[in-house]
Amino acid sequence: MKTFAANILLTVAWAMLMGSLSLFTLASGFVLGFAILWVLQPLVGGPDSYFLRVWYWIKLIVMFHYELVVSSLGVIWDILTPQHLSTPAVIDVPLDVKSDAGILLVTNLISLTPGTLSIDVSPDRKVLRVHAMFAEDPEAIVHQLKSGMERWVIDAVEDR
Amino acid sequence: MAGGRRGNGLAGVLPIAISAALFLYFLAMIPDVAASGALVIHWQWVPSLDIALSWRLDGLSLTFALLISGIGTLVMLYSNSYLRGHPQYARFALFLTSFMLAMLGLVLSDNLIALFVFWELTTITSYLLIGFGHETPKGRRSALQALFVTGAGALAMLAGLILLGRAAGSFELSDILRMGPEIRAHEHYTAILILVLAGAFTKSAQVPFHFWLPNAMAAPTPVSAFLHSATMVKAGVYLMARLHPTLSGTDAWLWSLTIAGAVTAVYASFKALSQTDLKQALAYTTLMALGTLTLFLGQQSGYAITAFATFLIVHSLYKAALFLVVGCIDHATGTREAEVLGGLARAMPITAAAAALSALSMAGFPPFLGFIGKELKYAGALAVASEPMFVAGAVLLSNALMLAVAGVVAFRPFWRRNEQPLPRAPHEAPWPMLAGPVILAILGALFGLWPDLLQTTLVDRTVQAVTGGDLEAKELKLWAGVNMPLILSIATFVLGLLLYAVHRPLRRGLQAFFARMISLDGRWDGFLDAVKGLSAWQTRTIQNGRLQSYLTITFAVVLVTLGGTMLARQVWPAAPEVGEVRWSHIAIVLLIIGGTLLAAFTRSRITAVAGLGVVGIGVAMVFIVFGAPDVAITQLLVETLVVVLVAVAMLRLPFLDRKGESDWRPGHLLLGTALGATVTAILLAVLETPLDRRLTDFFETASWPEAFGRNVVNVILVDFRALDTFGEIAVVVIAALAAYALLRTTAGRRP
Amino acid sequence: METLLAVTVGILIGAAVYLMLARNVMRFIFGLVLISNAANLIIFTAGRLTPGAPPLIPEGADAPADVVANALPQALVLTAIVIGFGLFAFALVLVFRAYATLGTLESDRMRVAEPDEGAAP
Amino acid sequence: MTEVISGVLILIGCGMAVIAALGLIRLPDVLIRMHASTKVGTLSCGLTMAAVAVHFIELAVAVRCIAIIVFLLMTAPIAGHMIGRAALRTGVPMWRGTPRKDG
Amino acid sequence: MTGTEFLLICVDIGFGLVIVALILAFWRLMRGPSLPDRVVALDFMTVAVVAFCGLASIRTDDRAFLDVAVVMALVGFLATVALARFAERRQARESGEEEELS
Amino acid sequence: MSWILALPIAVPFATAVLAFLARHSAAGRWLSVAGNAALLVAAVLLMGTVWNEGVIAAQMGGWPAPFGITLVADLLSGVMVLITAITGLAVSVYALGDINERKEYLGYHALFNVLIAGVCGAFLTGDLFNLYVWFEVMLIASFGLLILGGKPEQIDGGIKYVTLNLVSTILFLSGIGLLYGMTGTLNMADLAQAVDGVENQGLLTVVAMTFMIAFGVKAAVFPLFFWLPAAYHTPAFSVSAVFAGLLTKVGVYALIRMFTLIFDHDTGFTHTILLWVAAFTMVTGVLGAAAQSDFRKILSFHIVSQIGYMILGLALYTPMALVGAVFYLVHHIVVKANLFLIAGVSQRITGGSDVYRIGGLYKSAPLLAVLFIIPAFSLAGFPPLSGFWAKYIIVKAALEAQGWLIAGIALAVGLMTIYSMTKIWAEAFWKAHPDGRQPRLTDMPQAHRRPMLLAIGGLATLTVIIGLVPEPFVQFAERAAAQLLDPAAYVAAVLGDPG
Amino acid sequence: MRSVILRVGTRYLVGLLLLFSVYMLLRGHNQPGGGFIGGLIGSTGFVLYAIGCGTAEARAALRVMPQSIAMVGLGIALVAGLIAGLFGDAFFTGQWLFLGADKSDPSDKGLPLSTVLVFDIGVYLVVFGAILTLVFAMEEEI
Ligand code: NA
Ligand code: NA
Repeated sequence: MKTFAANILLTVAWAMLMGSLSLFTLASGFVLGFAILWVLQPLVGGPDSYFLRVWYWIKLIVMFHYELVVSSLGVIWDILTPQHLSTPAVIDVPLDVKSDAGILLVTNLISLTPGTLSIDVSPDRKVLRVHAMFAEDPEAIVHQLKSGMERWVIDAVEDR
Repeated sequence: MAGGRRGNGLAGVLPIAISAALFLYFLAMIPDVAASGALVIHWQWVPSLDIALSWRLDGLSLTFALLISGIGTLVMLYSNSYLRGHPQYARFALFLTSFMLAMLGLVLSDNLIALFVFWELTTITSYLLIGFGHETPKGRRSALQALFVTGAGALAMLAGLILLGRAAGSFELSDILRMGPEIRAHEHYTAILILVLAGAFTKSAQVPFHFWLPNAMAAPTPVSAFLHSATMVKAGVYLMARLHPTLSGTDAWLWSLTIAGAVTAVYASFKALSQTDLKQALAYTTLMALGTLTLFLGQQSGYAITAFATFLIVHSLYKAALFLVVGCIDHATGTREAEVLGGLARAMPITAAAAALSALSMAGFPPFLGFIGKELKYAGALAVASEPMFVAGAVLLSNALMLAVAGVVAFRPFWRRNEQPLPRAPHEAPWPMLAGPVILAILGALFGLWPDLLQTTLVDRTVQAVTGGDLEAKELKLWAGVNMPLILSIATFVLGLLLYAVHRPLRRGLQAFFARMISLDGRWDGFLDAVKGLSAWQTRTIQNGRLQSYLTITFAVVLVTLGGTMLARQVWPAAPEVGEVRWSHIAIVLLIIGGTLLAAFTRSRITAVAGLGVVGIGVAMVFIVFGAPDVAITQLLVETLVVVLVAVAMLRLPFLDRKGESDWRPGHLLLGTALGATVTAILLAVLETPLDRRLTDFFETASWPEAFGRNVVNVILVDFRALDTFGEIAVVVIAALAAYALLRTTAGRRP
Repeated sequence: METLLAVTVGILIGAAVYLMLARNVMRFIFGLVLISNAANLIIFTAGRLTPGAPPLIPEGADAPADVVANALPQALVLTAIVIGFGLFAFALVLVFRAYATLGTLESDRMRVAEPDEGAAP
Repeated sequence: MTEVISGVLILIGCGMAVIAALGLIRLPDVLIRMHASTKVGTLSCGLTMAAVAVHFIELAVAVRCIAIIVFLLMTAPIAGHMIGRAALRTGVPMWRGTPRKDG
Repeated sequence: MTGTEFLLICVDIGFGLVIVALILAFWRLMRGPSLPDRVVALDFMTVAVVAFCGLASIRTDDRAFLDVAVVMALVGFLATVALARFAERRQARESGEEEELS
Repeated sequence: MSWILALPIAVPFATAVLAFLARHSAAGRWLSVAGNAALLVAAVLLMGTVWNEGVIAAQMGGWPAPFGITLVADLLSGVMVLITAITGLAVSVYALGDINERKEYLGYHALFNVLIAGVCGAFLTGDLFNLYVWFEVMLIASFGLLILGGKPEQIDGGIKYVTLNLVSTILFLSGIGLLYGMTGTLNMADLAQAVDGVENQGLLTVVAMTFMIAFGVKAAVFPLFFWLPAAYHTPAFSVSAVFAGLLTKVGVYALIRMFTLIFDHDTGFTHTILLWVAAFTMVTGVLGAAAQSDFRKILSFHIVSQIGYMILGLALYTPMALVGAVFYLVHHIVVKANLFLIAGVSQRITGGSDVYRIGGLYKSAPLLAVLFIIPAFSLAGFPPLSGFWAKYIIVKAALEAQGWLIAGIALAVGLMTIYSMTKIWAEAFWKAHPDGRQPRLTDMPQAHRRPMLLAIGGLATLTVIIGLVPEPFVQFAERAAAQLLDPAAYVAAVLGDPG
Repeated sequence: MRSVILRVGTRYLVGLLLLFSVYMLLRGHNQPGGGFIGGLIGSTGFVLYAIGCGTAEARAALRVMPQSIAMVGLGIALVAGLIAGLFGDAFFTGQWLFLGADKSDPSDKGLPLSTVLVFDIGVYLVVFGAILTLVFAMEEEI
């Protein structure tokens, strides 16, 4: 099912790129998408359902942008002020998210919000190592990440 | 050498048949030539270059042709026994026959260039024949020496012949021989003369180019008999005789030939007497004969030319005979040492007889042809226009020495008491080996008794050919009355017998003398070493294996050439027009320059790569700013791949500099800066010229209506200039294949 | 700007030559990248510079309406870039392999094909 | 109106680019600098792209702008993660003793 | 001042700012000191070029440069990944023995 | 008509693709032979057409000159393509015995045939940038062939070969850019006309010099030849044969083409430089050979030396001299390729390449001796082999131009060539093998021996034929030279008659 | 050594890059793009794959040896040039077929199919295959 969804997605993306929604572009996009997915067959995981999660997605996107803008200001402030305000630290965050997409989203979103930067995921995918710029209280940061970004992502992409 | 049980089969018989047939053919031509003077046949070969296989049969060439094919027949016959069963006989026969044919071609050619072709063919075939004993260093050295010396002369001669042909407007001897006065007056006459004589003197082993000839005796004896007495060495003499009507008659001609001939004759005579190896002794007497012949060719008198013609034949007959005799001796006893040999007359009576007859002819005793030859020599010498006594003296001295040598070579081994044991018990040679010496010796006597036979058939026409018909041949006769030549002849006998009597102490003295003299043969190795040394030095200097040096020279050449041309042609850009420059452009340029300098001067690899990345980005920005999105995209993609590949490769590569070493090279920086400045100047100058945009205009207007594409760049790539793109993708494919092969060949990889 | 680019080309070439003459052949590779860029810029500049306007024909037109950048040098440069990349890639792999085989990147120690006669093998 | 919007977006976006670059210069260690470059850089780029989309108001352009932003959002963190990991693993010196755990 | 004029001024200022950013990043690239520092700088420069392309497309009113930007956004990251991996693996290989000369 | 010009490029490419896809089986190598035979047929057709109809041109893609790319063949191009096809066929046959399966798997046949395609392209193109592309095709294919095998000396030689050739390539490319900037065109016939309109003729000379150096490196002239002796003795013998025969000649060809068709505005300067270059090239090459003892190193330096003669032909710039240059080109390709092939057989049966450490070939491999002496003595300029005529015409031209010194140098270099050839002959053939070996041709398996000797014998026969019947070749060269000196027909064929 | 994040990210990026590469190939005749650019972008996808997941996986996903792809690409480009011969035109003369073109309206050319496109596809495959040949081989060396 997930494969089919991905195929549709690719077909639509193709049609948009070609700038027309004619039968030909859709057909060619479908064939092309099929071909690409076929090439990537070994990588695509198990079944999934996409369509129930629209709400969680929207929430995720909105919250992410909010975080992005707000915390950017902190970094900018630090850059522009003469003395360095940061108290950097490398923190290990236990991970609950399991799926590929989930891990990618979590790590990317954490990286994209200023102040935190995903550095590594342990090979067993249990621990995320994060570099935090303002880490007076590492526990608080772990809590904030788990209840914020990771929660939203799990809601959006994981089957539970 | 001999002793094989097998015969030589077809390889043995065929050459004999060919040469005999040719001999008979030329014999049959005697009346025609005698009647008409010269027969000329013209076959096309390379008309575009005025080169024809045209043949000329006159007295001179007929004489040579008869000697070549006649002696050739006998030598072939002789060889077939001498080298019986030799595993390489077929090659030998091939080379010898080819040589004979080449020699015939040489003397019969009417075209100068064809003559040269045959000339070189004799060089090659004689090289192969001298190198018959190829497994010994001496054999190889001798062959190379002969080839190199005669080859050098030949190349000079080629230049001379080309100039001669240009001066005459034709390469045909038939034309050239008629143009003596014009040629001698030509501005290039001296050059022609020097160059042609260079070829003739080297081939005929005139001092100082003589040293190869004795070494060439490394060849089997029949080869020596044929090549180094009767034929090849006389090619030089032939050429001088051939061109006599055209080139002779000037002081330059007279003196160069006279001096070279006289010096060679006297030097060779002494040298001959100093030898103990019979074959070496004969080799030097050959030199002497060549000197004498050259000396006569220097002159213009009828006597001199008649002497030349006669002595040419005389010498060929007795010298070939004696060489073959020495071969028989060697064959029978296993040695050629004069001091070892003795008392062979009893075991080898026929050989002894042939030797005696030939030696008497060589010594110039009457009634042999040698006597007539000698008389004529004196007559010729005395007829020399200037300094006759000098010439006559030289001839007298060399003749006397020759007489002594004849005694040493052909008398003593047979008739003196045997003092030392011989390597083998002597026995008479088989008849095919005897046929040659005997027939030649008898001919020597026969012609002596009936000189008219020779006079009418060959000598008259030869003299006519050599003099261009200007002079009549003098009469050949045994008794010409008591005259100056006769007195000189008697003096020769006296002096010669005297020399023979004291030849052993004299030989020791001469050997001591020559040992102190400069040996050109010894210098030969020095010369080769010098060539090798020079070339090794050059290789060390230029091709030194150091890439840095190669690249430095290459860039320096670029700088010097471009800069020099700019100076020579006064090319400078006008004051650069800064025009409309935006500061964003300046910033991009600064970015490129910054990246460049970073890449150039950093000691860190990754910084260098990053610098290259910056340059790539900067250049891409130039493409963006000036409306080249396709190029910019490609540039960025390629730049990315460059960085990726370098990053992968560098994982296995060492640091740029060794620890503690710096890479600061001000000289190279200067070179680079100068080169960069030069290119900038050229580019600025180019930008001052107006650009013709008609190609682009065509592309812009044809792109959509005719090629159905709106991206003009892409249409150029895949349609207007698709062939470029096709070649380009071939480069890409092959680069990948090549790199793959490079990575996947397992040989030579270090652990 | 053409003048500026001409100067840039000169500097690129100067630096490239300096790099190419280094003992370490890896620097030659760096120089090669620089000098290829220089050659491409020469072609691009020699075709003269037109700010902006890429050589694209708008929909509905048969030819570019205004003066657009010279398309031919662009095509040439594009070809040269790709060819240059092929050559560069091979050269890089060669250097890489040379280190694996010869154990050095210093050109004066690469003496297998042309051994130093004075030195021991 | 669109001109003004996109103009402002450009000013903010490019201003942020400069700030991010300043961060590259000013901030004390490599990991902290990455905070500036990765996200402020991405943000500035995103704003500029938004300006482009606003300027053209055209589906094809908007798609491309969104594509660029999505690409950047996907790739920038991954790149940052790779660099940060390398810095951490290779022991690049950290400012004011950023606590490290070996593993 | 019309909107178009305003936009053009903004674009020109934008060009200037992006180039300033590029030059600052170049400074970091040059200075290092560590390998990851340089990689960060290069990565930032590729992102800045994406912005540059966007500005170019507004300035020339030509969509073609957006394609350049798309490509840059897609592949710039590849170089960064390769260099980062290089930085990491090289150290692993040489077990921290030598810091890159700089 | 247009396909006659395109086929010599298309056929080897098709061969390369098919042979590569069949690289896992023996079909690959037979495809290569068949492809080269087909190329020979195409080349003969081309030659016949050019001989009968004069200069022919074809517009690729159907776009008129000077806008599209023109392929054009005059007699020089035609004969170069023909001789390329002959060499290609000979070497592909020889490769049946010389190239092992590992090399085939790694793409030998593809590399080889693309090389041939590049060479043909370079000879046929009438477009300067397209010429650059074909040079690159050749260059990269030669890189691949050079290092195939991966021996340390190949890698080392490869480094020098690659670096120096890349410098020349860049110079060539820059030269094209500059020339385009001055004239706005790339079509060579068009350029021939456009350069006359260039106001700054001095600048044109400067730009001409970039081409002279770029092609000079390719042609391996003094003092730019280092890459050649550094590398040519290292690859497989088939490879070095085709390198020796063809690659430098493309440089010479390009020099001839550029400096007769386009850059004839300042011959007093450009061609005088060429004359000096020729002299030094001849001398340094031949001296270099004298210092060598490796079979192929000797031959390699002789390539340099012989290139000097061809450049001399161009430098003298008289009809006769160009006849000589053309004749020399043809002769030398056949002879030099063959000598390298023979070196391969020698190495196989004697087990070495240093002539001082091998020997005995004359005694136990007489057929090889005959086959060697033909090209060797031809190279040395002995009549009546092809090399004699080549050298004769050049020397004659030099003398006619009153170039006494240069003629003397040419002759002296000929003498030194004799010296080198006889060194090989004396050491490898005459001398007994130092190890007492009796190197026999039958030491090689029949499946290798037959094709290798067939190739060598075929080329040797050609040498003898040119030597014994030079007239058609001379006539041919005369017509070719006349075309070179009067490019009107060339220009008309490409750009179309005004009428 | 391998990074989980990169590995996961790669899975999503490769598909996008391939899609984008074909898009750039097909629009190249009218907009920036074409065979080179397409091939380069497509290959960067698999290069990323090789870096992120290892060469073995990348080769497995590709299924065909990249050098064969490149060679086939060259063959396709050659055929695109040779096809002109069937129609009596010179080497590399573009042959066009307009599917569903409106004859009365010159601006409506319908769906153009051409040897030029075939040629560009050949270029794409060549660049794609060649770069992967190189990168895979190099990656396998370290
Ligand atoms: Na002209
Ligand atoms: Na394109």
